[in-house]
Amino acid sequence: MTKRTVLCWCLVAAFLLAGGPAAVVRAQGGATRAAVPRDSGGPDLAPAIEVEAPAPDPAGNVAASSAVSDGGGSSGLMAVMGVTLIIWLGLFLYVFGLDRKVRRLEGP
Amino acid sequence: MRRGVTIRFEGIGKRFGRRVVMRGIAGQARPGSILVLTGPNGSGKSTLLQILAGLIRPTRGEVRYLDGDGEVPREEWRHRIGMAAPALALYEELTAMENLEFCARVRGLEVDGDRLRNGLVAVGLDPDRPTVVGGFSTGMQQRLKLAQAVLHDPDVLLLDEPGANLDPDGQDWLAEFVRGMAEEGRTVVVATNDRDEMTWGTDRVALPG
Amino acid sequence: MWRFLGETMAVFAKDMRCEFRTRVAFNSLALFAVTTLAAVSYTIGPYGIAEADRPYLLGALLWIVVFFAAMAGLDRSFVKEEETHTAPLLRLAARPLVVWGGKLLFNTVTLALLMAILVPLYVVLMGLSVRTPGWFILVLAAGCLALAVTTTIVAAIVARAMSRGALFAVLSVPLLLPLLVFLIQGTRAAIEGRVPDVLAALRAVVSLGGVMTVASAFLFPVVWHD
Amino acid sequence: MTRRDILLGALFLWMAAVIWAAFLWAPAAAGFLGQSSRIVFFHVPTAWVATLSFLVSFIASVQYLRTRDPRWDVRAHASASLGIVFTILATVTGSIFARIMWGSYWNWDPRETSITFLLLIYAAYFALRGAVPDPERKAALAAVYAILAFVTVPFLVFVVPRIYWSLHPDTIINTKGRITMDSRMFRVFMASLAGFTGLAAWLYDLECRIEALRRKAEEEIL
Repeated sequence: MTKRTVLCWCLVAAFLLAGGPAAVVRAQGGATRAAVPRDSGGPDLAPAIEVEAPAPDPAGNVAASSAVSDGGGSSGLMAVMGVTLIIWLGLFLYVFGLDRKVRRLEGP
Repeated sequence: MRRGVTIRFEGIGKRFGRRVVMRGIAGQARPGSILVLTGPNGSGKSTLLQILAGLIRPTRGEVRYLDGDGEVPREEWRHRIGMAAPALALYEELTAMENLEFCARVRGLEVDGDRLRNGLVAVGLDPDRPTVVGGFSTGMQQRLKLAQAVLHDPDVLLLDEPGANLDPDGQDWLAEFVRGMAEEGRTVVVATNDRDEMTWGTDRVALPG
Repeated sequence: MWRFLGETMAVFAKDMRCEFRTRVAFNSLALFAVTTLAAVSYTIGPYGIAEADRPYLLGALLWIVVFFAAMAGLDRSFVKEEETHTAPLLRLAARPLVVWGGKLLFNTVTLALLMAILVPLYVVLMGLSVRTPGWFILVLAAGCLALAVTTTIVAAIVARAMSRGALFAVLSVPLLLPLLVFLIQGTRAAIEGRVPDVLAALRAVVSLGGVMTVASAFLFPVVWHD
Repeated sequence: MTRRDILLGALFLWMAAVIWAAFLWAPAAAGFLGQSSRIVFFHVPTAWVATLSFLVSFIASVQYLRTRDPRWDVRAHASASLGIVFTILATVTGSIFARIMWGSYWNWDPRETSITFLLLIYAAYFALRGAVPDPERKAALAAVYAILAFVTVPFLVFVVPRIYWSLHPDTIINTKGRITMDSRMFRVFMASLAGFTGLAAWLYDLECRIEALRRKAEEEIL
């Protein structure tokens, strides 16, 4: 590492620290105020549900999920899981074959 | 007293994509002598010359510049090398004087009008000619390239086909000029296919086709 | 230091002189800018946008026009050196940082000249009224510098590759997009007269531009010599 | 049976278990339509691996410029191509989620925008590699571009999405620094993260070796 390299890294870090996070915080405050009344067409496309972070209460969580899976049916979930598992198996076998081939080509 | 530079190169190989231009080329150029690079078209003479100048990085091998104190660091090569080659064009929008002036300024030399004019006169060009280089004949451009190459009094002179496009008188003048450069203790490398120019040098590297 | 500046100015002066004798870069930049401006002004005009959307959309459109013009001409400085085979000469004669400095200066001045013509035209044609003109100009100036820094290093990379014209846009767009987002935010805030938001955007631009400057000054010798 | 084979077998079983748990063991989160929240076990790890490969590619590029060892170029290349694959996977999974939750596959949500930029950067990286025939120059220019692109990534990933109002659910490391996830979900999520990282490491190793073999075959011409 030369002196010049160190200087460059320090300058990059300084610029990142000087502008980056500070701008984030400011812009966040400013933007929610300015952009919500007219954002890029989000709410028009979004369905009626409110988007929010998953509920913090785990009990409520489980309750809600069981309610949902009653409606959706767990056989559907099984099918999706089966497909995913088959894809994973195929992928694994393919890459494993590749792995073997590479090892053979590399020789001892 | 001039400190001569010895150029040593070993195992030079160059590949562009999948095309192999040369492999395993070695040789040495000594101060006060002329090294001639020969070989058929497409054997990589020009490429080798550019590798020696540090303009192209070789795929294999190494070029080293040695003077009295040992190895010359790469950043200083530019002060030591003067080069004239078809691959090194001049600015067509500028006149001969403006071209030389730019080269002098960018090298951080003191810009001295008389010195630049003398440089042009020495290669047989008229310093007051207002034409831009784009309007020059190829022979005149060749002369200007030589003037540019020796502008900063380099220790190493690298020439690619220096006599091409020169008239017979010009070629005689060139032979004299290059020999003079070598006698003053410079290291001269010439890449050529011209029979006369091949006789200039005592050292020779022949590139296989 | 003074020698460095002198040599940089030599490269810059040479570029300017060559450019004034052929005007390839200037003309293509100006034509592109004027054509897009004419298209925008013809299709949208001063009253084509609802009052509430004006600051945002007009700011975005302005930067899009500038961006397209920059894509059309700012790669010339390096590409021309390679195309006319003068680059090896420069490589032998000059220090890499001097070349970078000279070209950066040239690109900055070209872009500044372009914006000096384009922005007043845009303001008049689109009927744009700016609440805080001082901040507006400051955002434009910062944007000009940051755009020039980014395009200079990308032009240097592109000049060393094949199919340069297309590659220049392909390589520039991902590097320039975050910058453009901040610039559009800043311009909008300046038009609406919200100074704290202008400051926030300016900080982001300066930060990104500064990182780019340091990185490209550091990396340029690699690009130039390989 | 080498040690490598055993490790790979473990990876296979681990991921199979993760898939089972993701669909049947972990509960679906509230506030999401139907079972759509389960995509988090696949979407976020792919995005994480894409970011990780970007980081690896950056480090390898810096190392290449420092040492000029072609092996570092191979690593930069391998991790970038891995990155593009996982970025595409993250985009696809995210897009499916967007269709279910927000009614359209694509609506230029800030997150979608920033991942598009990420894709553009990778695409540009490979376009550049394709446009330079000389191998040394290719390696050096690509390394420079990877570094330049990387310095803009913090702005892309952290600043741009936060300037706009977003539909995207809170990211895992959100601004409040709190993890809002059910504990079972969280366990499956972390296991999936580990599994994907292992898978990526395997693919990365393989890609490096394939690339090295390819170059060795080319070298033999010289």
